[in-house]
Amino acid sequence: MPIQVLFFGATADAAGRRQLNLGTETVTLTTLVASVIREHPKLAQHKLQFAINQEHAAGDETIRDGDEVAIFTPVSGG
Amino acid sequence: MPIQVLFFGATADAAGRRQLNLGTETVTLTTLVASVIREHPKLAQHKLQFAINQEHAAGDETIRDGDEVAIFTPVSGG
Amino acid sequence: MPIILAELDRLIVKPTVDFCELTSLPIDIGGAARRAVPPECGATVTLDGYVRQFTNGRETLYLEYEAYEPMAFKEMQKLIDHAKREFEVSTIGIVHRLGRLEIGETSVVISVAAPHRKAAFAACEWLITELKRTVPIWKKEVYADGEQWIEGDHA
Amino acid sequence: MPIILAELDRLIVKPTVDFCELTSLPIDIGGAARRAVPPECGATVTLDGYVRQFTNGRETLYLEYEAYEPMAFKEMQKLIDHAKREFEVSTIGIVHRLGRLEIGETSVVISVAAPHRKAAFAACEWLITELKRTVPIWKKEVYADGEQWIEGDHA
Repeated sequence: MPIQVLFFGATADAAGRRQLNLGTETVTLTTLVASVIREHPKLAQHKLQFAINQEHAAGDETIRDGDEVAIFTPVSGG
Repeated sequence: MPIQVLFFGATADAAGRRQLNLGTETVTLTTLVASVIREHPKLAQHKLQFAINQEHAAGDETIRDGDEVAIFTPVSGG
Repeated sequence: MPIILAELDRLIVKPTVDFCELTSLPIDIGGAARRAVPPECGATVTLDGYVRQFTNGRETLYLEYEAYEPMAFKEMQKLIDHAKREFEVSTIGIVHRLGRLEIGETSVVISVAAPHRKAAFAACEWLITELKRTVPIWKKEVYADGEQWIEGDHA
Repeated sequence: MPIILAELDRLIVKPTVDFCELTSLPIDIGGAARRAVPPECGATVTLDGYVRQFTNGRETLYLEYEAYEPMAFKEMQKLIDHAKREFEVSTIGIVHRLGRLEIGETSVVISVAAPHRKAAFAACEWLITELKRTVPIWKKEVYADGEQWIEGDHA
């Protein structure tokens, strides 16, 4: 299974997409994000936050195949 | 115009009435209350509070003819 | 709740949306909460008090509320005036039910709209605390084996 | 929201009335507030957030809310679980609207029922603060001359 990357709101607009499937290679979150930004440089204009498998990511976690990674700006619900 | 005395809730039950008209003589609140309690002794079983002309009474105000005096227990709305 | 209709030679309508009510009909909480949403506001905090089934383990069958109505209105209006001076809030509504209330029915609703929620929370909590202390309304609890006027705030 | 159906050989139904919802339909505030009134409770505090017409003097035409829905549910449920450990409250309901919202429409309702109102006020204020910090929902403001995703809580 690939690593699935999701975008919402401002990051979906900046990436021009809502979803991206990456290879199944194990990577760190930092490496994954850097590679996504390289491909979608407008993302670098935003403060980014991350979730791994629907949990807020605290540090530089390791991402494995089948994981769901979300890239988004600070939330603004309420 | 007489002095009108009003009772509510527990004081209406204790006095057996909701209203009482007194003479027009100027009295202090303390004197008026003492005389009402003498006539309706069950009132003495309750902690009493007072209002004069629809304002909470703070001390021993003077009551004049035409005034509206209310005798009630601590409020329990809400 | 003054409505200033004219100022100088220009007609200025200042819609004042604060309200206080005593009613013997069921209270529409959502209606009270949304009755006044000023355009500059972002949050309304609503306190909804209702008839407890059990108080200190004793079962209440129903309640009866009685008010010294003209004074109760004056006291509620004083609370609104005071809260609008003390807190940065835009609109306040207070509705208190009177008469017989069944278990679970709403006895009081206090809604406070404010540009920022912190002030709305603070004002709403202050208003219910003061209402229970100063507004001349009394509650009678009716049990299977008797009834009792509640004297003072035991909530 | 676990429902314990059986404990030992006795059937124990524990009705859990907490709820969290994401909806693209208008929110019924009164309905949310009264959806759960446990018999031991006396007060419900409801926070009702809605679309401001003006933010920093700029007029908003309408809003659009988007959520990372499965994670938003998990985060709302975490907030409910945490609040029920930290505050003496009985029931918590959170409803958040998604999609397009017109000026004045309710975007979020948080209702907290408690035996004593103090805990209900404290829990409700904590919940809205945390929701705005942790639940993955984003707001886009649409103006006459453009639009903007809001990044972070500016409320």
